[in-house]
Amino acid sequence: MPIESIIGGWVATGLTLFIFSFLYKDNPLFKVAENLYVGVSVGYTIVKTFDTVIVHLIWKPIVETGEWSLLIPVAIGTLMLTRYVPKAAWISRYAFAFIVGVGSGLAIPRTISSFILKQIEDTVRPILLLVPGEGVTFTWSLLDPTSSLNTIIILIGVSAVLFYFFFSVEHSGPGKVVARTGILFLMIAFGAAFGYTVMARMSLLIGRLTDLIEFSDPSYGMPTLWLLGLTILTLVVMSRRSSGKQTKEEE
Amino acid sequence: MIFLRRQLPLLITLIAGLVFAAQYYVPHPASEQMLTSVTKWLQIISGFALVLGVSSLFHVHAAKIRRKEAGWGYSFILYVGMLGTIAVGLWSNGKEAVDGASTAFGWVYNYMMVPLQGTMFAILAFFIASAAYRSFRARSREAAVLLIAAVIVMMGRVPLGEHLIPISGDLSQWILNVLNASVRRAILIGVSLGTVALSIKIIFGIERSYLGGGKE
Amino acid sequence: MKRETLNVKRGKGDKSCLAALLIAALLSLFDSPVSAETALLPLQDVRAFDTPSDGGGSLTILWSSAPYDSAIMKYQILLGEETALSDPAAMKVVAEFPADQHYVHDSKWPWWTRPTTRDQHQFTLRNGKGIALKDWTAYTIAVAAVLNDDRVIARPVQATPQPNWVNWNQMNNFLLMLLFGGIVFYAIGTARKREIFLRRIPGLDAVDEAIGRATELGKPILYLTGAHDMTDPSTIAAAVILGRVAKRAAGYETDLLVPHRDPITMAVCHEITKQAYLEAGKPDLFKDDANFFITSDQFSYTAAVDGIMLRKKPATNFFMGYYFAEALLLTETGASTGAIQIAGTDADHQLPFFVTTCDYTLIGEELFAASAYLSREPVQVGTLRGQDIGKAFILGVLGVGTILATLGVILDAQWPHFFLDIFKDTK
Amino acid sequence: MTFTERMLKIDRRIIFLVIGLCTLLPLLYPVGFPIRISPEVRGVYDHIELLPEGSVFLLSLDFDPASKPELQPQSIALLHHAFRKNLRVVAMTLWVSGTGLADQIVTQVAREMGKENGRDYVFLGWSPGGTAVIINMGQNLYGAFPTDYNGKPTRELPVLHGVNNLRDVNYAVSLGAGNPGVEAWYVFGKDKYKFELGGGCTGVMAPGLYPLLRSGQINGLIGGLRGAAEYEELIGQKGHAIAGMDAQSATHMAIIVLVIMCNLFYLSLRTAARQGQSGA
Repeated sequence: MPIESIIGGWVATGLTLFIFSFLYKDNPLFKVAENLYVGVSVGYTIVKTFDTVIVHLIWKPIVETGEWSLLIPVAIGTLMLTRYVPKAAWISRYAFAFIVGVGSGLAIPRTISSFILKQIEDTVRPILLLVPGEGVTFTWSLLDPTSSLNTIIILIGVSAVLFYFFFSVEHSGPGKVVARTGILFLMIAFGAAFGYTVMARMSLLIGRLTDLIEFSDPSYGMPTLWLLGLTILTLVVMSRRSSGKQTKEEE
Repeated sequence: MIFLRRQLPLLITLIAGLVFAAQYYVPHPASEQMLTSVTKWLQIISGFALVLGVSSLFHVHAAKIRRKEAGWGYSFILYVGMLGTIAVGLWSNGKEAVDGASTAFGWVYNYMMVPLQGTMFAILAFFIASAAYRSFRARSREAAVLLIAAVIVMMGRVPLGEHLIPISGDLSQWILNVLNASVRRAILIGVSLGTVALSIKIIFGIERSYLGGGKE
Repeated sequence: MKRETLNVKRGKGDKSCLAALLIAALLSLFDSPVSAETALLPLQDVRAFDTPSDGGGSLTILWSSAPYDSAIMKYQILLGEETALSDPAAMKVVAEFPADQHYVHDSKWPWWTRPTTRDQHQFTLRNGKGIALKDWTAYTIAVAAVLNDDRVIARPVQATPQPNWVNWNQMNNFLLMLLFGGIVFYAIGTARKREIFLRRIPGLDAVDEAIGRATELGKPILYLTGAHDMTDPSTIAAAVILGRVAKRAAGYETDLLVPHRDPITMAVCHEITKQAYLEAGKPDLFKDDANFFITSDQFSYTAAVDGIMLRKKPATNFFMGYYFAEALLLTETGASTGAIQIAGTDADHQLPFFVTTCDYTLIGEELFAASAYLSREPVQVGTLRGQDIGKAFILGVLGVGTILATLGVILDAQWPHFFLDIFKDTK
Repeated sequence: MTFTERMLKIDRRIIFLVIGLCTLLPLLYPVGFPIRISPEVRGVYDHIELLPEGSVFLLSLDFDPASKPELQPQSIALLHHAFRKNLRVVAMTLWVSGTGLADQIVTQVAREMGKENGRDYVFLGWSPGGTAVIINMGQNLYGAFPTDYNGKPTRELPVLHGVNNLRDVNYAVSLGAGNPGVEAWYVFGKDKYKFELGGGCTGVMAPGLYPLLRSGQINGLIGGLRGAAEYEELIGQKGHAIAGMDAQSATHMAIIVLVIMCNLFYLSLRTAARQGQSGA
């Protein structure tokens, strides 16, 4: 096995265990891993931003194909740095104004298209279906999301939840019934989504544990076992110390 | 001066907003080209914004180290991690791998970023269980409904659950495809209306708190 | 089974297609194989033109359906670059398909841009797959009907592809934008004139209580603005609410911690917080490092915020804006420190976790409503009223649309589509 | 504080421990609950099963370490199956960040099955260009990959004898965690060069790929850990995925039991409180 893989195995195992130790309680090992993680991720972002933005989006297009128009966003970006000069800080507003303006403009038609029209289109379906040989029929199948019964249920659900989000209408009288139906639908959906997500999250844990099992292999020098011992030892020593401190404080 | 400080930013927002809302309805290649450019522009601008963020981070932790605040050693570790990654990254030209062989930067990614990220993510497995224990209590009718839906779907997702209650698989499919879908649709429609309304207000300068400084 | 019902649902066009199939089958019964002379009549009404409402590089061809259209027969599309072509048979075949496919009613044209009746054949030639159509260049196009070895080619027609400036297919989208914009402005106007009723939002009543509790305990308030940048409405809403929270916190002289993931959001929130302290009359209490940046990476940010929660033990945590998987990592840690937690998000996939782990959650649109509720400014309240009218409108569309779509099936009619097409996402 | 009250405010670290053990133990000692085989996974299995010995099987491992938990078991199961059927295995990746992982997986399974690099299988590694690599391979495989991952010239490898481009591939499977992945292999590969294509993906992506499956653009789909477990079941080799599914079953059941327990405690506490009230 190459030496960098072995060192990598030790580092990865150590960091994994240090992060997991946070489940027990906050401790120096977790703090080390946490701060190292923040540091590495910021470093990683800086390098990646440098590589994509400065090298690939600015330098190369300007030098190689002469896209001088790219100096405009560079200028706007620089405006943002005026924040460091208190007197000129207001200039940075131009950059924000541009970003937010573009963002809002882009959002309007696209939101209408994919989140309003598309959702209406999917909800508005005929309640009765034309079944060949049987003529116009009402289909009862629950498992087919396009069946008549499900079309009605979806329509009720969408309407009731939409009504729940009316803010300028008091939820009283018949409105109360509709709003309550809406809440029930909301709760079922939240419960279902929660239950559905459990599997994906467990898969992640399984992935981490599989890695740890792999790194307990002698070819890596069994880092999992050694480092697990070290982590537990640290936690024990630490809790001894803090309980010692506490008794002192209490005295 | 007041024009430069207050009206001009609003004018910029108005023009940028109207132009890029209109862009959607124009299929001409020139309009597509404009969209591609501005996407690139936004990426470049946010690259510059990173300077703001990193300087804030630098400042906070430098202050901690200078004042030797409690835990300043961790700030030091943060610096080492950051500078080390930058050094390794620049040395590897920002590439994780060259011709399929991993570089030193790739090593940092594979053996530090990935396990750290994966482990932080995996902690969710524990938290989802403790959240379920803490909050899935039949305190009210709504809470009971939520709890039952969650249990049915959890049953229906795994072999053992399907084995114990065979109908749970189909039932959870129905809950997800029909009930859950209808709720998500309604939430999306509501949120989208809010999004469109807010965007319109921003473009026409009615909502300007994003510029900082509230009403002015 | 499902597919069959879908096909039949399409209505008249398919009926005629069925009829054509029947005729073809009958023909083949009496005289098989179909002789080329009788079956393959020249194609009727062949038209070719630049595909409307597109970015260029595309041509549309239309021709009438023939009584003998069936799966055993094929149509070919022939393309020639020269405009003065002597022999159509020498043109390149760019597409071939069974004759019972590619009808106008299969395409996505809404009624206001549909160039012809629904039962005509339609084919759109696009760049790619061995075809290179240059804009502003005239092309010769022919359609051929093929049965076994026989081929009948219609008289070639000419067309020039070009890019267009308006996508007329999306005019319904544009009209809805105007309509909704109008509603919002109208509602704001009304709100300026008279008071508009707003129902209670339980999560918001808790905001004051939560800030008060932090003051009592002498602990800070933690406020997160979410994962998206300043172009996202949920972040803007979060920033607006931050302004109100900061103002109250300044009034109570409680510390505020706002860790950020996006530098621009940080800069904007810095300004907003500063202004809030100024308005509360406590500019001297404002701390420059109340808003600080951690990292833009999802989970290292989460690790750091979890660390802050465990070490500074804030009495109140606010989670406003858009979140991803980190939501539960934040709220569960917050719950373990005993903080009051108030969330508000339009991230539908994370709502289940906020609802189960936070004390109060602003669900979806309630996040946008929150700033109106807190400020009671006519502009904000009016917008909310406008959104309500918009929702009522959509509810109406859903009801009327379902009735019309059902009627369309029962009566086997096309006229409901005049209404239904308006609310389709036509691209 | 009564027992029930104490149980309701249980230290959450005990729950963590339960979840940790419910995951770890099945991974170490798999039980193998019977798994229902779905037709989409069977589609891939049946196709490989029917391939004659010596057919060319292309496996593209289009994922990076982040999707390892779900896609590594799929790759291992597929490789086991292909090696057992004595197919000629051509492995590659379109994700540069997944190159090292892909190499590790292929080498490890080949070693277990006693296969020789270059004769029975080859790992081509990664080549720049994203989806363009697929098109290049469709025209000339040796142009897209002049050498394999270890730097050996591909033209001289016995395993690639008679293989010039993608048309000579009998079956290709893309295990994709995003783009480029299964969809790209269909659009730029199968659609043009007419080889049979199967797919595998993460659990999150599976619903999005069902349209491709229904229209026959891919002849099978292995979805997430569950799909991998089904495949392991089909080839009768209990691996990480089956163990993983056991762990899934165990943790799901553990959470359900915890929730039921907590509700029992809660209800008993509430009835006790009500009785106390009415008694007073």
